[in-house]
Amino acid sequence: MISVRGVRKAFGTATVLDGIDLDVHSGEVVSILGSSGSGKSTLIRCMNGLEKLDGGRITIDDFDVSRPKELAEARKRSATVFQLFNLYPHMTAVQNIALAPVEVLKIPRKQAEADARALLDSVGLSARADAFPAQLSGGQRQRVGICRALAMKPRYLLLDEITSALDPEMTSDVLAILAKLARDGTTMVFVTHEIEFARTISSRIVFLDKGQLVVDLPTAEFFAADGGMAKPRIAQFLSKMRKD
Amino acid sequence: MISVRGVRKAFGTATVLDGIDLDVHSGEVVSILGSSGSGKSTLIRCMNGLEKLDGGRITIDDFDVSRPKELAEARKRSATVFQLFNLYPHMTAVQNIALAPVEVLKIPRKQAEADARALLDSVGLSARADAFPAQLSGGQRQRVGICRALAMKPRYLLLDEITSALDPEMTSDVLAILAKLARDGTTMVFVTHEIEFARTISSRIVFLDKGQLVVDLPTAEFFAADGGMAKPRIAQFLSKMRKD
Amino acid sequence: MTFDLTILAPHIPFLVKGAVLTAEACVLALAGSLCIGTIVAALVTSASPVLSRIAYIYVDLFRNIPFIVQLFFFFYGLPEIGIYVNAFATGVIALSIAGGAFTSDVIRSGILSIDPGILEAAEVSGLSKPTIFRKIVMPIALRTSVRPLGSVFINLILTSSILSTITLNELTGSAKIVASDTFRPFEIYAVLLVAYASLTYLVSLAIGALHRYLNRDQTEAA
Amino acid sequence: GKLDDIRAQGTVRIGVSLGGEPIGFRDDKNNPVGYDVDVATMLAAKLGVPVEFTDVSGDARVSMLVSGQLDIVVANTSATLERAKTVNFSIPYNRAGLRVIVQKDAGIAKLEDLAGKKVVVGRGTTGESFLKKSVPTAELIYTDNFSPDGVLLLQQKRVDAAIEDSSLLDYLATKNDTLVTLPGLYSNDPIGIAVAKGDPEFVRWLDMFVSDYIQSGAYDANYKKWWGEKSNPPALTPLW
Amino acid sequence: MRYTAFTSYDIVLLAQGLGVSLALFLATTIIGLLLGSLWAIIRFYRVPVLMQIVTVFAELLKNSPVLVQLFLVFFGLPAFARLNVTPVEAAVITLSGNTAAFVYVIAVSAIESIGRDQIEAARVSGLSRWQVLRHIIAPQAMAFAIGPLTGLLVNQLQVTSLISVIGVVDLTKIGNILNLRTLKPFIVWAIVGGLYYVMAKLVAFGGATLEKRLRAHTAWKGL
Ligand SMILES: Nc1ncnc2c1ncn2[C@@H]1O[C@H](COP(=O)(O)OP(=O)(O)OP(=O)(O)O)[C@@H](O)[C@H]1O
Ligand SMILES: Nc1ncnc2c1ncn2[C@@H]1O[C@H](COP(=O)(O)OP(=O)(O)OP(=O)(O)O)[C@@H](O)[C@H]1O
Ligand SMILES: [Mg+2]
Ligand SMILES: [Mg+2]
Repeated sequence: MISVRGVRKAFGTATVLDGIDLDVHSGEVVSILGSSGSGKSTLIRCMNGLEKLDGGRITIDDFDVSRPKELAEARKRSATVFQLFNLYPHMTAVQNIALAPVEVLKIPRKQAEADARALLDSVGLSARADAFPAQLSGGQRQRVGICRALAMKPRYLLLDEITSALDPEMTSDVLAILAKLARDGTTMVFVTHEIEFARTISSRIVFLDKGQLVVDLPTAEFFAADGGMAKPRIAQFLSKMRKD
Repeated sequence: MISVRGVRKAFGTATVLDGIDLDVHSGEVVSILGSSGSGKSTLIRCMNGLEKLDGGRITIDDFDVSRPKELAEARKRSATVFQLFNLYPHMTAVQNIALAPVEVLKIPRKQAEADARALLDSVGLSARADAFPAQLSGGQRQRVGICRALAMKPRYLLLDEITSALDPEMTSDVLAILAKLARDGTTMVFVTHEIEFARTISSRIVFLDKGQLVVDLPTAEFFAADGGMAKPRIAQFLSKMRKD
Repeated sequence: MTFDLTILAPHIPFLVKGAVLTAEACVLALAGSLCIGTIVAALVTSASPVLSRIAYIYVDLFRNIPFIVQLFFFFYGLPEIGIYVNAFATGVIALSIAGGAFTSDVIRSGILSIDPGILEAAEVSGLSKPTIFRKIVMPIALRTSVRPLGSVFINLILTSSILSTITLNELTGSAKIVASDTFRPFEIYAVLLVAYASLTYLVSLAIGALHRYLNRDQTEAA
Repeated sequence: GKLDDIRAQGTVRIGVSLGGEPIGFRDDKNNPVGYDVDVATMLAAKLGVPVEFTDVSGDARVSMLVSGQLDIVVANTSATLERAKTVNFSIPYNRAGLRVIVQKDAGIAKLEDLAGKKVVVGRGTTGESFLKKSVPTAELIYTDNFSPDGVLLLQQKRVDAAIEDSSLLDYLATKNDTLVTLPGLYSNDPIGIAVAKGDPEFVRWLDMFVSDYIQSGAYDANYKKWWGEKSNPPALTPLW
Repeated sequence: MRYTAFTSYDIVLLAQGLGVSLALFLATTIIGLLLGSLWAIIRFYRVPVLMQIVTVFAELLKNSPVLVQLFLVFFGLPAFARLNVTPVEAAVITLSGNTAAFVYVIAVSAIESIGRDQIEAARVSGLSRWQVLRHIIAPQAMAFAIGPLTGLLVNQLQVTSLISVIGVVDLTKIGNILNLRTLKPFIVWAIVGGLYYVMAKLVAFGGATLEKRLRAHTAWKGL
């Protein structure tokens, strides 16, 4: 379980996260919605220990991510897909994916690279397995980023707008993979702008606004007229969705 | 008018664009659809002269982009927004936007920076105008990238998946801006994965598949059951769209 | 063996004169090598094969031949073909040319580590190549290479001690004279150490400040 | 004492200056030869150990003695009072005079004419301090090694004159017809063997060695060997 | 009296000098690279105390003339610390330390040149600091550092020539000896310069080859 308690984070004088409380239980899929700059990526970065908290506490399976020793444990159980992919430019797609399994999980390189190729195949990239990031299209890079996280067979997956560069075909393929992982018990935290996507996959939806968690509801309730939609801020947000 | 004639482009042995013909007339808004890796970004990169053609010819307002002298002219008339933003890391948002107007259009710096701030304001970023790219969220960076292109007041706009990191609210704001530009006569070429977006804004839709332009139809016809939808490849592509 | 700095007191003005000469030569040579280095780095990384070839030959020649040989060539060799340049000018020019070769190498490294996407963005917005170089390439390249550049400059200052071999009484030359007047080499070396360390430390400080300024976006919020 | 140390270490480390003939230079096989080298070789023979030569120049010869890197220096070192504050000298085994060499067309006939002229001096040599005192208005051009730097400056006519040991300059004048030496010898410096301070007995032994060198006729023979049969060895007084 | 002609013995002498310079260069380069990298790693890990010491020490070494350092080691150690050092030992100590100081600076800035986002991605996937250093930072830092490093080594190659003042007979000293004997500076320095040039070319060639390999992932198109 991921537990976020009273988390505060500021950059300089700007408070970006302002007292966030959130529990993600094992097997849950939670989507984080919110407008651009509301602090979604920052919250994810706090969860995997990339930002130092200015207040509050985050634990993953009871490991406190603020403590270096425990953070290492927490990271072994979780994996992150970044909004901007953050691939290693000097490594091919396969090497990008196989690195952590070899180094952290101590899987033999041969095996890890075979696994990596299998993963790439599952997202339609077997032909580009040996290309460097600079030789990949936007969507291809994003898929490599997703494979890199999945290769760690994590219990917790933190996903920051992973479908932004994917076309509808690819999106549905990736979603299918994630849905299967979710059924198998992987806990996921999604940041997304695609409300339909959130509706399809997640069991719970939370809504961030200016660094505060204003709504935390089961998916069905969130979209119910007397649930989340009753809140003016959310109604406004959702109304801007393209009507489709 | 942008004219693409028999364009071929290969990376090594892989042919990425395979004889593309496309005319974009002044005032038109053309969307390019296609699955990931189909060559959409490459086509845009060919149009603004970033890739050397292996065959064929591209002209913008009759300036051949393969000829250095004419390319300079073509670039004065056009602007590009990149899929991966490519902001200048050492400049603030305002500086990123004001650079080309000052240097290319010879607008006084004061004026250019004021314009830049106005643009940022129109996409809700006035508060972050003096932040560096590394201090911006994904969606904020993308908006800066869009402003940078708009600041050149181009006749032709080439846009590569500009909404990928935008939330629905922001997307509709940006779309409104672009729609206004289109009404004022700016010619646009869009690469996008959002079919609804394409349907709303564009006058024509072309569909790329494995480097070939398989469909080129007015928007209404494209979505008509006896138009683009009649082609199995497109029907398949569109069917994967989330049903919403 | 005693260590007594007071022995040097009467020679201080003389040493200071030497230090001033060193400082003058170095400031001029630093400016010179930065100019040459920037231009040459631009040429080396340019798309024109002829220009990059020429620049390459320059770097190759002046980086790979010992400075003292270059210096002797300029000072004792050029007069043979009728070119007389005074010792100070010879020293500054030789230092600039040699320093320029090393400088260009460091800047080139910085240029090559720039994300190509950024350059493409600049290119398509219609910026001319010189502008791209001035406004985008150089600032980003400098961000990553200020520190190695600092090393090159420090090396340059230290190398300037070789100018004593072409009759200049800069810091080292003066120190040698004082050393043979007083027979107190240790005290002199200690003073020399401090003097050069101060000169180069100034450069280090400036470089450090520049580094922080150029990389200010990497720190948390402005 | 030092004597025992040298015998214990099995070789004697002698610094010589190979900066100009006939004092010290290299033959066609690049081995050290010259007047000083011969003296040092004799010295080693008397000590009864093989010699290990180090080519020392300028102020390093004194520093290396002080820090114990060398046992003895036989490097044309003028025994001055200044230097004697730092190292010990034996009685003179040679004498040398300062000479001035000038460009023929520079219009310099006597020492005073050097006023305002460019004169090459070696950094830290006796010539430098002599000129500073006797012709303060001369413009000194400093080199670390008179040969070859000073020689080149003279040959390229970038300086008007130079001051150095007569042994070097007389030779140079015969090789260049644009250069002449002034007749005067401006000093008569005693040349001594230098050792580190702290062992008076060793200095005493060296004094005896030099006395023996002079009296046995080795001095005469050695001098004539390097300066020619017709030369007049300067008078040296043995102590013993 | 003067033997101004070149003889076959001169070639032997040049070869000896070349050998001495080369051996000294190789030894001090290897030690310097190891030491300098070690210091950079200490800084990367922010080892307390040690890191401060390294910073100060490196500052000191790179900010003072090698010649002065050489004198202090060669004359100072025996005089003040009663430690006898041979000229070769003094040269190795001094030049290694000096090389290390500059390697340290280059290594630090190379490490800093790598985007934070990648390091974050690697840390998050559970790689330890050491693994990040080895797999993410080192390969890319090398690509960045190889240019300045080649420059440094070429420079250090020439710096080795300073050791002739304490009596090590290296290539420059041989040049001096031959120059003095023959008074033909241009031939002598052309030959000596040529030999240095060839050595430097070898270093530079190695650097360029390595750089090409390390930069395989990015194509620089030129401006
Ligand atoms: N520099 C390169 N070297 C080799 N192959 C490349 C290079 N750039 C792109 N490619 C390949 O060319 C194909 C087309 O790439 P392109 O970027 O045009 O795709 P795209 O249609 O924009 O895809 P996406 O929607 O994922 O951005 C891809 O298979 C990609 O891997
Ligand atoms: N290093 C930083 N320094 C200063 N401000 C920062 C920094 N990183 C983020 N911010 C600011 O914090 C706010 C929240 O950023 P965050 O990346 O969490 O937004 P987000 O919700 O992920 O937005 P998006 O949907 O656009 O990705 C933004 O206003 C951003 O500008
Ligand atoms: Mg974000
Ligand atoms: Mg693309």
